[in-house]
Amino acid sequence: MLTLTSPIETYAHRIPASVKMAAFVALTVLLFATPQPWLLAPPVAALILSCGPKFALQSLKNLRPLIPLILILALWHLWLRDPLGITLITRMIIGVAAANFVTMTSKLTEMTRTVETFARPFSPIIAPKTLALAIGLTIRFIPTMLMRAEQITESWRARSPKRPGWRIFLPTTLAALDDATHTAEALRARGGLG
Amino acid sequence: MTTPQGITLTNASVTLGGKSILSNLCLTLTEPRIGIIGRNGSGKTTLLRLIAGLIPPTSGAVTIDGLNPTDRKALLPRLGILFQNPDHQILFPTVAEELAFGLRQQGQTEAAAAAAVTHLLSQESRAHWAKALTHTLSQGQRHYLCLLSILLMQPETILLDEPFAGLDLPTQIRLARRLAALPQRLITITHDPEAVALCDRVLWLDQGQIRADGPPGPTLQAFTAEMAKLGEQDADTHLPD
Amino acid sequence: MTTPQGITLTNASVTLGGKSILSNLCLTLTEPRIGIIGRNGSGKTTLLRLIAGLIPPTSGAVTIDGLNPTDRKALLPRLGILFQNPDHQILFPTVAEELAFGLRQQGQTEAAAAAAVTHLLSQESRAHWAKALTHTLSQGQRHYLCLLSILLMQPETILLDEPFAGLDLPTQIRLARRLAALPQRLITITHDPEAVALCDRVLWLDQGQIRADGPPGPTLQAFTAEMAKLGEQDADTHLPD
Amino acid sequence: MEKNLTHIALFAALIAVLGLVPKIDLAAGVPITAQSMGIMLCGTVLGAKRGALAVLLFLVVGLIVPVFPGFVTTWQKIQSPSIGYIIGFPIAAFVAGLITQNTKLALFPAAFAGAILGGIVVMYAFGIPGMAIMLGKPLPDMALASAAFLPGDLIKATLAALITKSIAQMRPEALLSRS
Ligand SMILES: Nc1ncnc2c1ncn2[C@@H]1O[C@H](COP(=O)(O)OP(=O)(O)OP(=O)(O)O)[C@@H](O)[C@H]1O
Ligand SMILES: Nc1ncnc2c1ncn2[C@@H]1O[C@H](COP(=O)(O)OP(=O)(O)OP(=O)(O)O)[C@@H](O)[C@H]1O
Ligand SMILES: O=C(O)CCCC[C@@H]1SC[C@@H]2NC(=O)N[C@@H]21
Ligand SMILES: [Mg+2]
Ligand SMILES: [Mg+2]
Repeated sequence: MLTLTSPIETYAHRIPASVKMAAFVALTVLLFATPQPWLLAPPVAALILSCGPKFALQSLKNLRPLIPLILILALWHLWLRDPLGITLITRMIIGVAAANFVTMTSKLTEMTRTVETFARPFSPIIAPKTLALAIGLTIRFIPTMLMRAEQITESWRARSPKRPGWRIFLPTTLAALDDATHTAEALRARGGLG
Repeated sequence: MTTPQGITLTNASVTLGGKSILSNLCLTLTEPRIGIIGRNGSGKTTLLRLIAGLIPPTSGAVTIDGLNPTDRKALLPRLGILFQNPDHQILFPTVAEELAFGLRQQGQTEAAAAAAVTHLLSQESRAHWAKALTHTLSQGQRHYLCLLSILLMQPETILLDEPFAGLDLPTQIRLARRLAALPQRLITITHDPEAVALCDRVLWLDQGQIRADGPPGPTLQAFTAEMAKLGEQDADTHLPD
Repeated sequence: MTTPQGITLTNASVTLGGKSILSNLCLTLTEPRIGIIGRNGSGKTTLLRLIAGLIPPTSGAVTIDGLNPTDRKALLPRLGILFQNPDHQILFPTVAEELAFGLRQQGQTEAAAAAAVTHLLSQESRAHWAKALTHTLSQGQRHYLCLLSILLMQPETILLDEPFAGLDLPTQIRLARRLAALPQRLITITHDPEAVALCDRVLWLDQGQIRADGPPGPTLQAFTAEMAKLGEQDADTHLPD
Repeated sequence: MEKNLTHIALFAALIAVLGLVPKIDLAAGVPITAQSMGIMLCGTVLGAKRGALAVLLFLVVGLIVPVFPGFVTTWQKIQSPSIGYIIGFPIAAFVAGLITQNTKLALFPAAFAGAILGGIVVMYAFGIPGMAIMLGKPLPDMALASAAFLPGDLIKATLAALITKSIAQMRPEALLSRS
C-alpha cells in the first residue's frame, strides 16, 4: 500500500498524531534557527532507537531516497570547499528522519483526521468534511490510475505484439477523467457533498 | 395543498453532445413495480440519470414527490440508484467502507453504520468480504456489492439499471425473491423482458421515446415479437444518427 | 515432430493476493466450440487471462499450439480476447480508431485498415458510429464495439468473456448466428447455460477447479439443477474465504 | 460541485503518479522531475482556481503519504533545496490556468503560454530564491544552476499543451479551464 506506516507497533503509535506533527513543526523551526543543527541529532536518534532495533533499522532504510541528494550536495560542497555543506546535510538528515518518524508511527486515518483538524480555521473556504473526502479520493485515485494503466496495457497487449510504452499515457488520462466523472456521479447518487 | 407523489416528467427532453437522446417524455410513475425495457442505446440509462437528478433535462421538468431531483440531500431517503456498471458506482477500496458510506451520508454514526454492515454481511454469509478489496472482487461480485449498498440504505424508490446482468443464476433467483418482498417502489431497467414480467407497469423505450406503456402482458408481447423480427434481419437497416 | 495443437494446461495454478484462485488445472482444449460455465467468482475470467497469457501461472504450464502464451507476437494471429468489461478493453477515443487498431497491429496499412473498418460498419448499418466518441456510447453499444473489434482481427481462437451480457435480444440473436458461422475456434465464458448449449464441450468451473467436463447435455443439466437448488437457499451457507 | 471535487482530486493524484517517473538528480540538489508537467496540466486543464487547489491538495496529501519521487513526503521536501519550487507549485498552476482561461488565443497556444509563464517563469521565480536561501549561495549562481531545467521544462510545456488540446477534443466536458 501507499503508506509509510510501520507495521511494527511501538509506544509511539499511541501518541496522538497531532502531538507528533506539532512537535515536528517545532523541531523544523529549531533546525533552521540554529547554526549548529547537529546538536539536535542525539535527541532525534534517541527517539528512534527507543522504539526498538527493528524499527530503527526500518527508519534507516527509509532514509535511502536521500542518498543521491546527500552525495551530490557533499561532492558539490567539497569541490567548492564550502563547510556550509555539513550544516545543510545534517539539517536535512535530521529533518527527514524526524518526518519519517511521524509518518511511520501514525495511521493514515489518524493523520487525515489531524490534517482535517488543523484545517479547521479554513472552514469558510473548505469544509473539513470536504477536505477529508478530497484527501481520501486523492489517495484512492493514485492506485486507481496505476490500475487503469495496467488494464490499458493488458488490453493493448491482447491486440498487439508490441509493448505500448508511453502510448498508454493519453488513454490512461482519458480513462482516469472518465473515472473522475463516474465517481462524481456515484457521490451525487449517494447524497453528494452537502 | 397536496404535493404530487411519485415521479413525474413533464415534456422532458435530454440532448447530449448535440444529439437528442430523450424527447418530450410525459410520464407519471406511481406504481410499486415499474419496468423499463428497450434496446441498447434506446436511452434507458439516460432516463435513469434524468430521474435521479444526475443530469438536468434540456427542456421540460422532472419532479420526485414534488421535489426537484437535483436536490440530492432531500432526495437521499427517497431515491437509490444501482448503476449499470459496478465500476461506475464503487467509491471505496474495501467492501465495508463502500457499504458504510451511504449510511454515514444518511446521518448514521460510524458505529451504527459499521454494525449494520457487519449484520448485513453475515446475513448474506459473506462476512469474509468485509475487509476484501473491492477491485479484487469478480465483476459479478462487484455488481452484487453495489446492490447490497443500495438496499442497505432503504430508499423509498430504487432505480435498478440492469440489476441481473452478470449475476449468476442462484444470485439472480435470490435477488428476485428479495426484491419482490421489498415494500419500496422499484423501477427496473432492462433489455430482458423476463426480468420485468411481474411488474405492474412496463414502459418500452425506443429511440428516446415511449413506444408502449401499460400492463406487462401486451407490452412485453409486442416488444418480444419486434425483437425477434429484428433478430432475423442481418443488421439494423434503419438506425438513426 | 508435430507440435500439439490447441490449448493445453498442465497442472496450472494461479494464486492472486495470497489467495488460490485456480488450482491444478489439467486441460487440453481442441474442440471448435467450447463453453466454460461457473458461478460469479469461480475463476472464469482468471482462467481466460491465464490462457491468454495476460497473467502467468503461479505453477504449472500453459501452451497454445505448443507456444508459450506470453509470446505475444506469435500469439496475435492465434488468439483474440473479448474482455468482460468494455471499459477495460476500449483504448481509443473514437470508434474508427478502436476498430482499426488491431488491424494495424497485424501489419495492415492505414488505408487497408480504414477501408476494412468502413466496410464493417456499413455492413452493420452503423456507418454513423465511425466518428462517435467511444465513451458516449451506451454500455451495450460499447460491448458490441469490443466484439466487432475482435471479430475484425479474425484470430484462430476467440476467447469470449460473457459475450451476450448486456446486449439486447436482436443483437444477441444476430451475434449467435454470426458466431455459429465462424470457422474459428470459440471459447465462450458465461454463467448462463443457454449460451453454451450448442457447444461441443462444456466445462463447469467451481471454486477454481473443474467440477464437470463433457458434452453440453449432461454437464448443463447438472449445472442447472445445482444452480436452482442453490437459488432456493437464502444465502450461500458455505462460501470459502 | 462533486465534479469539481473529483477532478481536483484526480489531478492531485496525477501529480503523484508522475512522481513515479524516475527523477534525474542535479548538482544543486533539486531534481529534474516529471511532476512539473503535472503542475502545468492542473492549470491548463482545470483552470486557475481549481488548478491551484489541486496542487495544494497534492501537497496536503503529501503530508500523509509519500507522493514525491523516491517515496518522499511533503514534510521532507520542505527541508530540501526544493522548498522554493514547492511553494511555487500552486502559484504556478494558478498562473498557468489564468492565462489558459483568459486569453483569446486558440487553446494550444494559450495552454503553451500558460505552461511557460506559470510552469517556468513563476515557478523559477520562487524556486531560485528558495535554493539560494537553503543552500546559502548567491542568487545568480542558482539562476544559472536552474538553467539545467530549461530544456526539460520546455518539452514538458509542449506536452502539457498537447495533452490539454487532446482532452479538449476527446473529453470536451472535462476541460474545466474553458467551460
Ligand atoms: N454524452 C453523450 N454524447 C452523445 N451521445 C450520448 C451521450 N451519452 C449517451 N449518448 C447516446 O445516447 C444513447 C442512449 O444511451 P443510453 O446509455 O441511455 O442507452 P441505454 O438504453 O441505457 O443502452 P444499453 O442497453 O446499452 O445500456 C446512445 O445512443 C448513446 O450513444
Ligand atoms: N488480484 C486479486 N486478488 C485477490 N483475489 C482476486 C484477485 N483477482 C481475482 N480474485 C478473486 O478470484 C476469484 C475469481 O475471480 P474471477 O474474476 O476469475 O471470477 P469469474 O468467474 O470471472 O466471476 P464473474 O462471473 O463474476 O465474472 C474471485 O473470488 C475474486 O475475488
Ligand atoms: O524536489 C522535488 O521532488 C521537486 C522540486 C521541484 C523541481 C523543479 S519544478 C521546475 C523545475 N523543473 C524540473 O524538472 N525540476 C525543477
Ligand atoms: Mg444503459
Ligand atoms: Mg468474470
